[in-house]
Amino acid sequence: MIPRISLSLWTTLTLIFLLGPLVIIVGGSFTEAPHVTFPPEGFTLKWYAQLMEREDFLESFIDSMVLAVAATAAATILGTIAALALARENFKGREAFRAFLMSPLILPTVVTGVALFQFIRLLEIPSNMLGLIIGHTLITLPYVIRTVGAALVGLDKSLAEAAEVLGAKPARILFQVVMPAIAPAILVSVIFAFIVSFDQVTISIFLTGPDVMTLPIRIYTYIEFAIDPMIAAVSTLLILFAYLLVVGLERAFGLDKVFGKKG
Amino acid sequence: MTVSRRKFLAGAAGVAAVSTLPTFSARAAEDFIIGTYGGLYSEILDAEVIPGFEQANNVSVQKELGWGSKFIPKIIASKANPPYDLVYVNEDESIFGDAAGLWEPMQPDATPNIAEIYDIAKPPALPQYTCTIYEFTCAYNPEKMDAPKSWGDLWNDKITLGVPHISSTYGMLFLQIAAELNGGGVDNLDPGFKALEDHPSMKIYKGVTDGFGKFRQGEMDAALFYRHRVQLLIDEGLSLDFTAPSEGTYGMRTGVRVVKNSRNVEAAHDWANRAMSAAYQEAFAPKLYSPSNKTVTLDAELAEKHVYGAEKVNSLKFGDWSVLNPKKPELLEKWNRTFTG
Amino acid sequence: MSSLDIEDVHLWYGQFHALRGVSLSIGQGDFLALLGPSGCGKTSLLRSVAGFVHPQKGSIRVGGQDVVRLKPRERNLGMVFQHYALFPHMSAAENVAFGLKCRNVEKAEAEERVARALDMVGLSHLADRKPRQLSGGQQQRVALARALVIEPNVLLLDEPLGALDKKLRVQMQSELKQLQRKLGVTAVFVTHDQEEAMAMADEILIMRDGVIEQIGRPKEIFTAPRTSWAAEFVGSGNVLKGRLGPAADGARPIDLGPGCAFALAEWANLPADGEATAFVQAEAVKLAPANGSGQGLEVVSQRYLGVYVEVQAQYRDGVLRALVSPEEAEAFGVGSRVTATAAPTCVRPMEG
Amino acid sequence: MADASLVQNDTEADRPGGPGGARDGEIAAAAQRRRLWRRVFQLSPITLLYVVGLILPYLYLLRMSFNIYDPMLVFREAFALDNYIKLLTDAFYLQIVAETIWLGVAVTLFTLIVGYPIAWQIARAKSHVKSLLLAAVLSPLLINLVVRTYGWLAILGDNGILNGWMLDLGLIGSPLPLSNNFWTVVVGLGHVTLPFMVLSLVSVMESLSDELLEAGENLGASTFQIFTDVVWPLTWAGVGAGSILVFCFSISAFVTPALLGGGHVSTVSTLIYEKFTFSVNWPVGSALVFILLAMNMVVIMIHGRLFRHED
Repeated sequence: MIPRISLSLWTTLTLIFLLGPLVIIVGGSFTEAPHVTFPPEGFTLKWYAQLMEREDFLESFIDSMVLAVAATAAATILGTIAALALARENFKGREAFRAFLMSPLILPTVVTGVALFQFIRLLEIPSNMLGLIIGHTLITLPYVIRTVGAALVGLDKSLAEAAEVLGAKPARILFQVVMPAIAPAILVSVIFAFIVSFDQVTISIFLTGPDVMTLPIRIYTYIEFAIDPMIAAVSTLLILFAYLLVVGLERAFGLDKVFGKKG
Repeated sequence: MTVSRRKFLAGAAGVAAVSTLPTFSARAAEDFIIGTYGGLYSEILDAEVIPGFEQANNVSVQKELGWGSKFIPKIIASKANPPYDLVYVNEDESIFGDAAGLWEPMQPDATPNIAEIYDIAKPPALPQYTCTIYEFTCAYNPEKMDAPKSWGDLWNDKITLGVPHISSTYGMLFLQIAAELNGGGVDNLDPGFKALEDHPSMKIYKGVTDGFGKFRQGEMDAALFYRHRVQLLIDEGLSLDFTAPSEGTYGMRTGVRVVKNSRNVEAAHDWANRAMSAAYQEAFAPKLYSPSNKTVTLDAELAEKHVYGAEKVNSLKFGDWSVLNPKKPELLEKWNRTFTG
Repeated sequence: MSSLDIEDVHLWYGQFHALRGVSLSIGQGDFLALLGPSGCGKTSLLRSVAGFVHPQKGSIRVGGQDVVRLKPRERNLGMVFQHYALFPHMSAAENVAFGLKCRNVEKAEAEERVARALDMVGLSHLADRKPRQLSGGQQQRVALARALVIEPNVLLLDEPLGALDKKLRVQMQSELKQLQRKLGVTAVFVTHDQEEAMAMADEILIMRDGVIEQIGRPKEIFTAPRTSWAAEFVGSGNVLKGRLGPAADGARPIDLGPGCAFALAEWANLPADGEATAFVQAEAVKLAPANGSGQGLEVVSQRYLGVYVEVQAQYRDGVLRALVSPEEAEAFGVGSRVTATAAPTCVRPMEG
Repeated sequence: MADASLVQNDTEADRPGGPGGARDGEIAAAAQRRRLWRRVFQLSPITLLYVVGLILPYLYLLRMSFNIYDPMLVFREAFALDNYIKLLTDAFYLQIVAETIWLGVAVTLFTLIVGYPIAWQIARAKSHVKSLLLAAVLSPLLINLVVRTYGWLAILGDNGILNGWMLDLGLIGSPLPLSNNFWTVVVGLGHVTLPFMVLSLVSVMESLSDELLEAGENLGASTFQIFTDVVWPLTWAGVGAGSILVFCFSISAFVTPALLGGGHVSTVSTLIYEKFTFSVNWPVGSALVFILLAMNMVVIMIHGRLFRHED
């Protein structure tokens, strides 16, 4: 009994810890005071109204969206192909290659950003967006390879065998048997990649330019004196956006397949 | 189910492909790219400066927001093909870039407004098109202490002293002040480190936002701080005041430099000229950015809050960056040794 | 090794009344099989004894001691789980040793007992293997050794043989039974397979919807099911329903239509007049060729069961099953006409 | 895609020669060529991306790390080991390296201690409770890094929300120094890395069957013994997967240590950032990058030993 109560208590404390900063930011976005206070003083939507008039934030939101969608798509496609190849090809140095593909995780992202920036300037590539897409694709790829790779390991081999016995061609096996079976894992990696890219500050610091300025960097450079309630309002909308994204994808494809099953 | 998933992926791939296309197009010649500050500063530029400038020079201004510490590495990384035409820099960065060959040479002929700038903010005193002058004043909480007569009064065990991190211009200046109080100077900053280390109760603040937070939360009772920003806190109703100790206060000059190999050198000099104009600086004055132009006139109430007038401006001391700049790596290392871990 | 007494146990899962007043008592060293269709409450009863579910009412006594308030680990019961529940990260020997470790048994003694237990189930040579390196039957034996090595008061087995193939299952049944006899441990065994229950148990308990339908020796269950539901479930004979006639020759005939001549030797508890239900085992039914065509019952099918042939004949109210020897069966081909009877002592009255 | 079969196993076919005539050899050689092309086709796009986006840029940095710092010119072309020698013989830098590792370990332990129980709850919860808990666990990832960090400063400051509440409740007499130290950074990093740890644990815990726990209980194990002897060893793989993510994330973070550490916490990453921006000392900054990299590799090797799959 005592372990059960302390477990519940610990979980409650953990939830407070997890949600604390969110509650403060969301609450702060409705305060009437000129800076974020908690508990909020009064209630107003004026910060949201002020935000709606900011074209620069809207542009940055679009930049971030484009970037996150492009990086997520690139990482998902490349990562899934690589994970499939790693799962079925058996060549010398496969494990080393897998480790190599995971390396963006262990490299400090700010350095990757600096290094990539220097290299892009060296090649005189004029597009900052291209650099950002490469950078974001690189740092989201390990998540995709990990998640999809894990799903392939757990995949029942008899599925593919059964399909082969039934006379399915390799392409059919891939698209109608293997892909649907690992679809939940791909979906999870899409969500992870999108969130990681959308909220990326460190790799983007040096890669953004006058033509693209992602939302996290916009926020980073906007904060002058303190997080003012307008920044809290942006953050609140972003939290809402991310939740809706996750819930929407979940409704459409069913996350319970991944997290719902119980042994 | 299968269809919707396939559609979703195809759609995502399509969006990604299309969205990258326009960005591959090379930078158009009429783009004029500046590196400048975010927040309020960029808002004033948008409202007051850019429309007129674009019309006069037939260019489209694009801003990259950030700080000198971000712009300079990017310029160094791409000397032949710089990402900016012009950047906003602090005096130390301007001097650093001069030594490292990052700037186009100054052209007083192309920037006639330079004649109206205080002598201390233009060549030969400083190789920079200066538009703003800041003062680092001594801010203190009058409930915790009397107005300090000397910077030395901040070494007092009843208060918590806010110390600016070394990675800012004023961080180095405060270190120099501490050194000077203890028999050192710009050539010998070690006594400064010792004095900071020996302070009974000090707190490092990293940048203005952090400093604001620490003043608001009462975590710092006194600190060297931007005068106009202290003013903002006072206007907010915080128990705070500022004073100029007997040793004097340091100033900082911020302005613009034309980046070497800029493709729009002419327009860049026009921007520099405008940045030094009275009109430009008057647009910034209500937000407490103090003018470098001698001819700017402010009404008495506003002038009170500004670093304003020849007498005040000429009373400011400035860091000797030709000495301090090369010491930055060494100072940073010593700082980390002293205060972290 | 102790007796097990269960008295009026009630268990609710929320609104669902899973056990509705179960009482039973088994003696020391007895082997009880809990038999019933899935969802009848047999596993709930076993888990109540083990302590994993908590009956809201009633008492469970092991060796006279009420264990309802004890935690599972304090009850000293051995349990073999449906999927064995071997710890995958421990070797066979470590699995067996686990319970001893929990009891702080001295190392040397524990080693010796583990070796003995593994030897008992014939797995000494595989002591260092991990569970996934063992076959299903081997895993089963490890699970058994693990449950027995702690010398439990009662051994609980939750459909332990369900995952094995038929041949292995039969072999394990006899091994398990022998072992239980040899050790004299009281055992409760959950199964839905009546043959398995018959083969192993000293006593069988048939459960239905959370109540005990019948409890008795295998022979009793087999020859005299108390209710027609039990008879159907055990599936060993025929349930006969018909009007009783007046007593003659110490038996009362039961009217099942032409060609059937069944009578009950025992009718004390039956109403003097009216409908009655009786049970007769398939083996007890005697068939004879009917005189003349159109007379008697028509044989509708024959099923070869090895030693016996099951003959099914259509009578007025349904199909009558009889077990006859293969030689006899030749006379009762499909389509032939027969008459059926049984010794009155083999026809048992039922509760309906 | 030439062959998408997942059941393909090349080991046997890969064996060159073998019995059979020249014709068989030809067929085998052709099959091998096909396989080679298939691999090239599948793996070259990603390899190209890594080469362009990662290897070449880092090679450029590697070259930079052998240059010599020059206060006037930023760097002078050279091929010297000076930077490495300086960094590796300086006790201060070694101490920063040690502290960075300690930070990574501390954050990993923090997320493990905080995350293990909630991961357990999630793995054992019914589906709607599970969805809610999962959403809560993922939420730190949804809030902007910079905003989140300032949020923590507001909570943990001397006169912040937490100290305010504790003072009001009379739990403490004077504000606790919760902000601007090593542990503040641990909390801030722990907050955002917790999802990685919890998700890794949940996926392992879900495959742990109730029967195993009951078996332990039935055999007389106490709750503590079940945890140490059954649950912990069986979730060890999840701990391994989560800890490597958390560790790598923590030692390469720089915004959080810089802001929450209040200038009192230096890690290799914050040092690298300062070398590249403030002191514009790229050669030493680059050398630090490769020291961090070597450090990561060592940690990953140790980690591999620690969490090696059995058999």
